[in-house]
Amino acid sequence: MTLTTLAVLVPLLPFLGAVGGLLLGRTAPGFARPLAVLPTATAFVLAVVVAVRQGSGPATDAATRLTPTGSVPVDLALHLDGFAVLIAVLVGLVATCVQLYSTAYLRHDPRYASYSALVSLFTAAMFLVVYTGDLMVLLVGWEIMGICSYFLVGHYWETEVARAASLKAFLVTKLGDVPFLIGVFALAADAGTFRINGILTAATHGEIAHPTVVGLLLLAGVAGKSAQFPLHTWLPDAMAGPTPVSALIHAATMVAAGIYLVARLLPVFEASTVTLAVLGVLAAVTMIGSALAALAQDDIKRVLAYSTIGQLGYMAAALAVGDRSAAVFHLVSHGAFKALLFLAAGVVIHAAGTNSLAAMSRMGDLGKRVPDAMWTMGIALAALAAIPPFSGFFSKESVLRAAEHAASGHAEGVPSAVGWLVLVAALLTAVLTAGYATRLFLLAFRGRGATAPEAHGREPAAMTVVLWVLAVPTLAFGAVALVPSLLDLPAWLDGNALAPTLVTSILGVGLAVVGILATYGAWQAAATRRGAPLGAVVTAEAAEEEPALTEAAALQTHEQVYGDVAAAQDPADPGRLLLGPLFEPASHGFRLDALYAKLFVRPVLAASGLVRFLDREVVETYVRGAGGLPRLLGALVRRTQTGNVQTYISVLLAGSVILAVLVAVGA
Amino acid sequence: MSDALEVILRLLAVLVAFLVLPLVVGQTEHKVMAHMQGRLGPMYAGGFHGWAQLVADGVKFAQKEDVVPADADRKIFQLAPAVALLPYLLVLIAIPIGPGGLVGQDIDAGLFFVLAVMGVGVLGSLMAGWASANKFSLLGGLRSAAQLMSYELPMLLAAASVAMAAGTLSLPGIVDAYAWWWTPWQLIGAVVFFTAGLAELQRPPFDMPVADSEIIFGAYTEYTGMRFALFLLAEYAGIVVLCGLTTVLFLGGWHGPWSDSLGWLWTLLKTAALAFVVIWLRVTYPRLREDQLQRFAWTVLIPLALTQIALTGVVKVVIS
Amino acid sequence: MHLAYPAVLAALLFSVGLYGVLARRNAILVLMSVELMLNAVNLNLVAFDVWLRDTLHAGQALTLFVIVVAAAEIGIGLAIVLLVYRNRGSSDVDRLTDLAEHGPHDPHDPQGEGDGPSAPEEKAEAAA
Amino acid sequence: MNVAAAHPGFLSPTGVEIVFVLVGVATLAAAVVSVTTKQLVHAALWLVVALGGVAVEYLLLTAEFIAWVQVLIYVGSVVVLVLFGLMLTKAPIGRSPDADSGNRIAALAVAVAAAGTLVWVVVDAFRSTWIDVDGAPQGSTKVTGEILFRHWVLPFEALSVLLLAALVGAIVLSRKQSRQQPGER
Repeated sequence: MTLTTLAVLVPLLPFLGAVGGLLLGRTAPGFARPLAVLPTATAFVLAVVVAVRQGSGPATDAATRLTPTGSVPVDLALHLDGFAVLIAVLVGLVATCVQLYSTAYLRHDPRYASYSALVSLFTAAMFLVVYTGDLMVLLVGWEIMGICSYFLVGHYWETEVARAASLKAFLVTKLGDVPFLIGVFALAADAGTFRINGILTAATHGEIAHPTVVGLLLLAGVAGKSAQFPLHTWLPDAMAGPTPVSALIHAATMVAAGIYLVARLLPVFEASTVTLAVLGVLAAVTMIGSALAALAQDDIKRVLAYSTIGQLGYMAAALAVGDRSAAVFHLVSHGAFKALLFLAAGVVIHAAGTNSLAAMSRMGDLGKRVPDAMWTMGIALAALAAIPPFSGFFSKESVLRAAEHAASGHAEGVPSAVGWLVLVAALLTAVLTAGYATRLFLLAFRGRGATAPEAHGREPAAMTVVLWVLAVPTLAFGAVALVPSLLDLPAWLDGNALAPTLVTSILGVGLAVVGILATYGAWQAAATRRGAPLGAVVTAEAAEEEPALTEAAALQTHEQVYGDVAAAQDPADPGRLLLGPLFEPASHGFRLDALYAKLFVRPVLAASGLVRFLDREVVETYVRGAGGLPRLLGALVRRTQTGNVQTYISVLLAGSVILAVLVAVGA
Repeated sequence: MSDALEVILRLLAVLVAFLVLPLVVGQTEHKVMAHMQGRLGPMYAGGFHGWAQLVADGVKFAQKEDVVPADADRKIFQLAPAVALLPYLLVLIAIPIGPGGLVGQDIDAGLFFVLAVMGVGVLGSLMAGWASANKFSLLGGLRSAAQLMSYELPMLLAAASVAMAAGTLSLPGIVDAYAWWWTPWQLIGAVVFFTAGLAELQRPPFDMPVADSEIIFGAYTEYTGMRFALFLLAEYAGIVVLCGLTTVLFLGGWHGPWSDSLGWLWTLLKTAALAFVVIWLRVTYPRLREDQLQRFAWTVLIPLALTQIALTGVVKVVIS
Repeated sequence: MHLAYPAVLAALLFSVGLYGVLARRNAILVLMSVELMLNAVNLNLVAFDVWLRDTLHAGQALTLFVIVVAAAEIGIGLAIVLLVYRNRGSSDVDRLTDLAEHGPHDPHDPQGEGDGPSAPEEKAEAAA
Repeated sequence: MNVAAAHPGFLSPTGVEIVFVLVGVATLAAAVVSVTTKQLVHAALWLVVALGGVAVEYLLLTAEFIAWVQVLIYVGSVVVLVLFGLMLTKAPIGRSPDADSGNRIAALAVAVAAAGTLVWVVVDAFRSTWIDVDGAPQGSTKVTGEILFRHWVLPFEALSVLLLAALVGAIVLSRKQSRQQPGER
């Protein structure tokens, strides 16, 4: 098979799997699992084959036109280069792991068939986004992902939280997508084509007439999809979906799409300094804010969600300083360890029967009950905190190096101020990242207290095996990628050097160690308060004695038991000690949602109330008034409707006689 | 002038036939039934073989008081026998007896005329039944009307088959076109026609509308004297007409040895034989129930008649 | 023969039938009057056919067709009338006013269900 | 019409014309009685007279076949059906006080107006038109059969389908009522 055929098969297989799953899911439930796992796994293998064949060679392009589409043609185009094939491998790996994991994690779920089909569709859409060479086709995949995320986040639609979260995810991302669509059209109108290659050629030759406007419009969509400030608020709430979905969305697919798009279209953004500056500021704000918020979260998945936002900020920062290799490098390594983190968190939640860190910190032997999760999560947290041998260290160092490069004014077209801003923010975030990673680990696995409920027995093998599979790239990818004889990553990408430099390494690792030590200290300082029983934390006892068996049940009772989705009144929280007065706002995402509610939601509601009033009271009155005369006439005419057929015929015939006479006389 | 004279003479002859033949049939019925059933009563009047029985009956009818029920619709009540009788007189005009214009009036669409006019006779039954102000009469009238409507269809279809075979609607024309093998060819049609005709005349075994053990005497319950005699006369006239028609249509009419000179005799002989069959059937078969009557018409006679038409059509195409 | 004779006779017959259709209350009598009107038309058709000596004899053919249609019409019409009579105990045309438009404030049977207070009794009578 | 000048006037009628007018008057009178009498069954019987009169008029117009069809279908079947209907709907013996509906006056006005208009128009148009009825008969069975099955076969077949539909329809209508009210038979 040719490379093109293989590449076409990659998105097609999960798509067919999704169609099959949706069609057969109800009638033949036995096929749901094979239909979910096999196409995705095959697509992963094919993606690897594509990646190996493509390698570091020149980009492969193929296109076919289905039908003429007016002045700006739309092609089914394929564009394979190092970026695309690398991310496709990541997507395939994570999706396969998620599907495998889901077979065990959702084994009791009645809607598993539709769930797995939607995950397959999601995967197919992401493959499409990655491989396509046409902006319009990319948009198709982009929107399919939006829809799928809506359905998947709302998978537990019986719970109020999930319904609200799915709606929020959909609306907020669409809020970004509208300007994004306009931006795409503006870009295509300027470049005269939807083909990305053509656009890039136009951008490098300066033929884009309005680079700033286009760039900012596109950035809105990117911010929505990749959860950058100020459109990031949907992501923490999206934790209401099943944990594997969170892993999929956060690690490889949805949020990565935004970063990937900017990476593909970087020349367009580079054409405008303003855009880069805006991107840098957004990235900086996102990084620091999300790291602070992560330090204050009680829900283990929300901690991870904010960390995702922060890591996406890193990638955005790398893009802001014009180094897409670093961004994609971090994207890939982050994808691996973040998927691992979520899936391990799923195991932990499964074992603990809750997703509250405060509750976990009062369970004595959680770490011993799920050793696989503890070890793999430890590895992944170390990667997140950028501790040297792990992959996260290398990728984050490449970002820092790029920022330093720009700060020192060596990057073309990037103001050094942006570089400095990004560098400082990234270093600050490194401290906080290490801090919340440590806090998460300590609270989850170093708890002390009553034995955790033994309701579940051992975790299924499918779940633990997946964890160790993902632990491999988390451990080794960074180092392996940079050894030229093994996997010459820079050659696959733009060719920029990605290896860590001494200064940034020392700086980054040092700051991380500072964060770890500070958190550990705070944790030790709060040791005495850790004796407080769970009753001090919860506001109400769980309704049932039995711990929650499924994530849906945990979600349902969470608010009732802990009083708040985001935070618990846990005095032993080291984050509380570290953040001080900042803790309360940070745990609620700096009250951004409340601000939005005040700024946007309330005026919209008021306006709709006004419109309703105008329609109901004012317009309706006119309509009613206009109806009066016809009604009067109708009442008059109604009197002639006696129901007596003979009267009708009499009148009819009298009329025709008169007509006949008139005609006869007239003639 | 001779034209008018000829017409008057023909009509007179028809009238005479109309007055004589039904009486002959009636007398025959008395005798035949008496012999078949071993009855002695009709054998006494007048001495030899009870020859004056019919005369005695006539005298009896003439003597009876003509009663009209108090609640009855007088005019219609009185008019009904005439309406029942007249069509048969009209029909008789069109039936040919012998070759060479030995017919009351050669009508172009004779067959059609005969069937159409016979259909009018039903009005007499209806009028009589309704005007009597008697529920048995009304039921009988409705029943006989329903029966006549049902059996009209197979009769028409059977007649149509013959018309197809002969290629004309004129009764003399049909007899002219006759050949001996028509009788086996049109056998089904003949049976259907004859049976349906019997039913139209409400002769046993199709006499449910006037069955005395069921609804007294149907539409004629309230009639006495001469008016009743007229109804009886209509029935016997009907037998004559039916037998004559069957003879003309299916049995070749005047065809036979020496048909040039003795044609009229053949016709009369065949008619008489059929009349005998009619009487014979009366004493042989039990009465059909009302629903059996209708079912017989719709599920037996009509399909048979349609079969006959198909057969006729096929043979006609084959031999042409 | 003058064409005026059959034509005038047809016109008068038609008018008589028209009067019957409009003035008769019993539905069966209305149907009878319709037959009269159809006959008037048939008479016209035949007269004009004979006058024109049409080689296709369209007038006579059409007359036959009209007669056939009239027979079908009377069959169906009577079936309907009998059904109405059995359901309501009456075949009076001017009492079949279910389609009458009652005023908005008219309390009289808003569904247009019955045709007067005596209808149920008559129905019961008919059923008996 | 080339014979227009040759034909006799209205004041010297031919024998056929005299018979036609006489029968026509009888027909019209029967029709008038039929639509005005208060005795329902009498109305139907007068209708028989009127229809028979029309049949005779057909004969006078040399349309023989149609005349017999008229007798067979109208007198033999349609009127019988009508009588059936009248008897099944309990037509009383004697006068029905409510045989006519309320709009007699309007009906009379419309009918008279229609009659006046039609007669005026017809007389105006065909005052001097002459039908030649002495030639070959226009409606013999042979002629009618030939045109019917040579030129009018398709309408004829369509009509047979219509009749079948009417038959089925009548059966369906009758069956329905017997199923709804099984006690009533």
